[in-house]
Amino acid sequence: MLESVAGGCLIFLSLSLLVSLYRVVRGPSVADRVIAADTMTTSVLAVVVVGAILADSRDYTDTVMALAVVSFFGTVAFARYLVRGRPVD
Amino acid sequence: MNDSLILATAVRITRPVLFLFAVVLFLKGHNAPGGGFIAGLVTAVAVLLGLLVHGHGNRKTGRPTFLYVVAAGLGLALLTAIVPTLLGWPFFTHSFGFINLPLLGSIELASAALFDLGVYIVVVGNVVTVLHALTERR
Amino acid sequence: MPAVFLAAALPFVVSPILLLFRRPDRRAGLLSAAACAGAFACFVSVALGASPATVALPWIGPLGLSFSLHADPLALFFALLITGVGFLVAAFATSYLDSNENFPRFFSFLMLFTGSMLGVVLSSNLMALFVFWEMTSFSSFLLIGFWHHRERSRYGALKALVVTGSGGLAMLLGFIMVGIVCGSFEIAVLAERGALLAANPWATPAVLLIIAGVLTKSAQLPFHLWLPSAMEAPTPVSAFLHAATMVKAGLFMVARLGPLLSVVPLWTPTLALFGLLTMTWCGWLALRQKDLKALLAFSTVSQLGLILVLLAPAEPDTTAAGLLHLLNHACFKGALFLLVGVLEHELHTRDLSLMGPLRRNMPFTWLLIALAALSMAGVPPMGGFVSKELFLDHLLNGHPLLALLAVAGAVLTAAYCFALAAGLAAGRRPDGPRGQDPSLSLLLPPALLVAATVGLGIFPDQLVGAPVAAATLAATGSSVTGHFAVWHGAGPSLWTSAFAVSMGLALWWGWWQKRVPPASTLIADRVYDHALEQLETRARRLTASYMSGILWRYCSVILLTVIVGVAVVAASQGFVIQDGWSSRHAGPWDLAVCATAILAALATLKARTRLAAILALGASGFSLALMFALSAAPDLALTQIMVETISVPLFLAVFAFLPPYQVDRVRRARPLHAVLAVAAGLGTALLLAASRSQRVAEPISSFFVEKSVDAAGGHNVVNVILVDFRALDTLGEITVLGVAAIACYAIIKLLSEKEAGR
Amino acid sequence: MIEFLVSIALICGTFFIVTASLGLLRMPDVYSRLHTVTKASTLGTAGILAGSALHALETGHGVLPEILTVLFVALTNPVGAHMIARSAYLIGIRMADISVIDEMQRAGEHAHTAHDKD
Repeated sequence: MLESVAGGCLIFLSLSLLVSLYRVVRGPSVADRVIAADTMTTSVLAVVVVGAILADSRDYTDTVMALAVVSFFGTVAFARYLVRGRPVD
Repeated sequence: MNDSLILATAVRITRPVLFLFAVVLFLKGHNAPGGGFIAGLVTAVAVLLGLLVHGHGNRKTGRPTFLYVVAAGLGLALLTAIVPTLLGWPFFTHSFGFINLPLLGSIELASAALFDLGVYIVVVGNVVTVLHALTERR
Repeated sequence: MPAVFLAAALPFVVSPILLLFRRPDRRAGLLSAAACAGAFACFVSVALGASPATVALPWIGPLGLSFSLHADPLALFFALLITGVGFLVAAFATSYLDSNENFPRFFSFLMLFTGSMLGVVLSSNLMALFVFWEMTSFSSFLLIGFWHHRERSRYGALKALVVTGSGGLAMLLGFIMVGIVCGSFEIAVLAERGALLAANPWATPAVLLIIAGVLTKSAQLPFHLWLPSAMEAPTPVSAFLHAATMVKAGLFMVARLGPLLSVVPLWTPTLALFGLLTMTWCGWLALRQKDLKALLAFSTVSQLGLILVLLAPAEPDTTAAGLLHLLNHACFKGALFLLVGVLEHELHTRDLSLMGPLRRNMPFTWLLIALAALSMAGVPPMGGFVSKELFLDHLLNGHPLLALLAVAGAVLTAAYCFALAAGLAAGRRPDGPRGQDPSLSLLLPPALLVAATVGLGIFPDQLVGAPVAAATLAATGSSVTGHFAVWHGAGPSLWTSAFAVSMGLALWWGWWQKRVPPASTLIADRVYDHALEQLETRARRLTASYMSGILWRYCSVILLTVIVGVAVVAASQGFVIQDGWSSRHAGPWDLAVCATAILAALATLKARTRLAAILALGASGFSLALMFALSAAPDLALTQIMVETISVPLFLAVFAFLPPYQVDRVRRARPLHAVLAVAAGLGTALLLAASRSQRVAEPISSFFVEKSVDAAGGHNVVNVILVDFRALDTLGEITVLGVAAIACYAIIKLLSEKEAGR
Repeated sequence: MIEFLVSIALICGTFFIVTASLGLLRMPDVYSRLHTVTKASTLGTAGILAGSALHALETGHGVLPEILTVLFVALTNPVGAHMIARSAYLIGIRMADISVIDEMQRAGEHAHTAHDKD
């Protein structure tokens, strides 16, 4: 039962991955692209977690945490870049 | 002149978590995914977050302090390579053993971990030097 | 702790300690003199058989390399010479160098040199010998260029390094060939395998390469150019390195490997010929020098030629004579250099033609110089006479042409010795600068050396007969027949040496009356400078041609090589892709992830701004990380993600330095880029497929997985490989990381200073 | 039983993440997209990680990493969104024409002279 549910979730998550990619490509302004990239990271995180549940291995906890760090750090770096022209004044 | 108080507080909370996360990654590197290189990158992120928020306000020395960090890391790595030769084993022999600490039970000590520490320090030093240089106010 | 190891290690230990002294602290000199004395005492104890003579430190077992030191009599002979002269020079330098010199640095370099020189003489493994050999070149570079603010010193240091370094490289190649042919690098083992070497066709090139190493190090004819310009070094360095020890490393090598390599027919004649030619030609050049140190430099080169002639045949009698002359030369030449240092210290000039009458105002100094010069000329009561007699004996019964060259050399030597002694006595200009005899501490070391020369002249056998005989036995394997004596009959050699001395006097007398013509620059110097300059301009032109500064040109070059490489491999071996993809449960999400990666890549193409480009690139990076995660590689996924995180701010920070993004300029070349990209992509994909399906051997990963836990105590195979099994590669990688950090830092600092300057 | 709960959590998590990406698609301008994405992705991640935590409980592993990640995401996602919104406003990205009120405008904080971005 869990395998089929997880499989379904993975499909939907892959869909959301593609959709956010569309926004990355299409996004009129830079901010859109940054948000889209942020969603992509979240979808990747979700896929990794579901994959870990399917593979029943505990090794992915660090990868998941790293993904969370990434989305935060990337977003903040971009935000500072947009305003100041350089991530750091 | 840091323009966002919210960011500053958020960073003040997350940085220690990140440093801890890096240490955890480093220590369990030998038996589970982790290791010097990844821990180094995570620490570099933590340092850069601080950089992001405070910029270079307080660092006016202009001396490449993190280059010394790189040198220290390389020195440590070389040490773990050369010391076995002095003790008579062939070059770069790693040894590992278990010691029983009173409260923590038997801890596995591996000289490879020392080399890993060297790698860790070099990675942190490298990333931070490059980014400091790139973003330092001219 | 065997005394040999202690003695050899002492200078290396002292060298860094010396750096702790403050700049004008003369005690550094005393410490290094004490170190030399300590080493001397250790070697004496080893000589007297008090402690074991060999020690071996494992280096790389499988390759047969080990740092093994073996103090046999030949090595001890040199070791005692090095530490003895080293002690005197260190003592002299302490009072010679004026107070604002950087004492700690000077003496630490000196100790570094002494240690590596001892390493050369003591090591019994060819590779260990080579390592120390290169260290002597390196420390001589540091010492010659000690006054680095002076352009001449830098030039001299670089030239010395280039010449001796390239010679060393050739010698390394020779050593490797000999090592492979004879199956071992241990000199003791090699000694018995001469027959093996003789039979092998590779022996001649190997021997020629080793001869190149010897000729460059001992500054023989074609490579003599570096020694005169090495005179820019402080005088104690010239005395120690370029008279007594370093230039004799080549001669030591000839003595040590002589019996083994003389099996090859061309070893002895080549060395003898080069030695004789150098002796005569450089004797002639020495005569025409105005600067005292240059005169001594050329005379050293010619004396080394003489010793080389004696050591070349690797027979006991000539080797003994060679070693005796080597000892004599170390004494009188060392003394002469120190005395010239004294003159320079007092009169502040080294120019022979500007010198005032020395005999009256610096009587004692002049006396020492005269005695040393007489010994060099080979006048009877002095040590030089004994070894020159043996030299003439050896050559007179040789080939008549060689005998003629030898006599001419002897005449020229006598001539420049008189130029030195008598010239200084009278002095060219009566109103020249007047000095007076310096303090005892400056005069004592040279005085000791001159006393040694005189002693060697009067009773050579009693003083050094035994050690030289033992050294010769160790070197050539058979004992000396005759023994040294001041007077051994009025044979033909006595007449020839008397003739040579008188002819020398006449030549000098005739020459001295009319002005000494200034020596033109050496032909070898002109050749060297021209070659170096040509090398630089050609290199600059070549780099400019392909480093055009346009990024996509670099990429296309790289991609082209990938494509060509794959094409060549495919053409030659043929591409076999047997089994299809052994895909594990490739579910629909795999397809989605691949689709994302492809789309992200396409998005990067379409991006009109750099920001959009790196975002799309980030997206493809993440899908790659996802692929790793899904195919059970958490480590790789983690690393990929962290690298993505760090590269985002890196890109952003770099953008500040980049010029505005011009899209159109690239449009013209787009079709070419497309073709190139597709070809490269396909090529790599085919390569991967082929490499997976053409599995020849069992993949090594199984070895790592098995061994990971019990051998290295780690369950995470990836990390265990990185840090334990393949630690050497990781060491290389982190060094690259370190260097990259330094490079980035330097470039960016340069860039911002330039911009700030503008 | 636990497996049932894990599935429920996974489905909720996925539902939120899918809505986040749909929000990205449907919303007219940056600020409203930001609004949906941040909320939805935080909840979605929490749901997925809850599923993983439950699964870990069943197979007898610790749940600390999951909790830490959820807390981290809960803290950092809004901050990230705030920074993006702030920067977007500062560089002068206009709000969609159907929007009604611009409180920043009324608060008198006019946009800085923006660097010429793309």
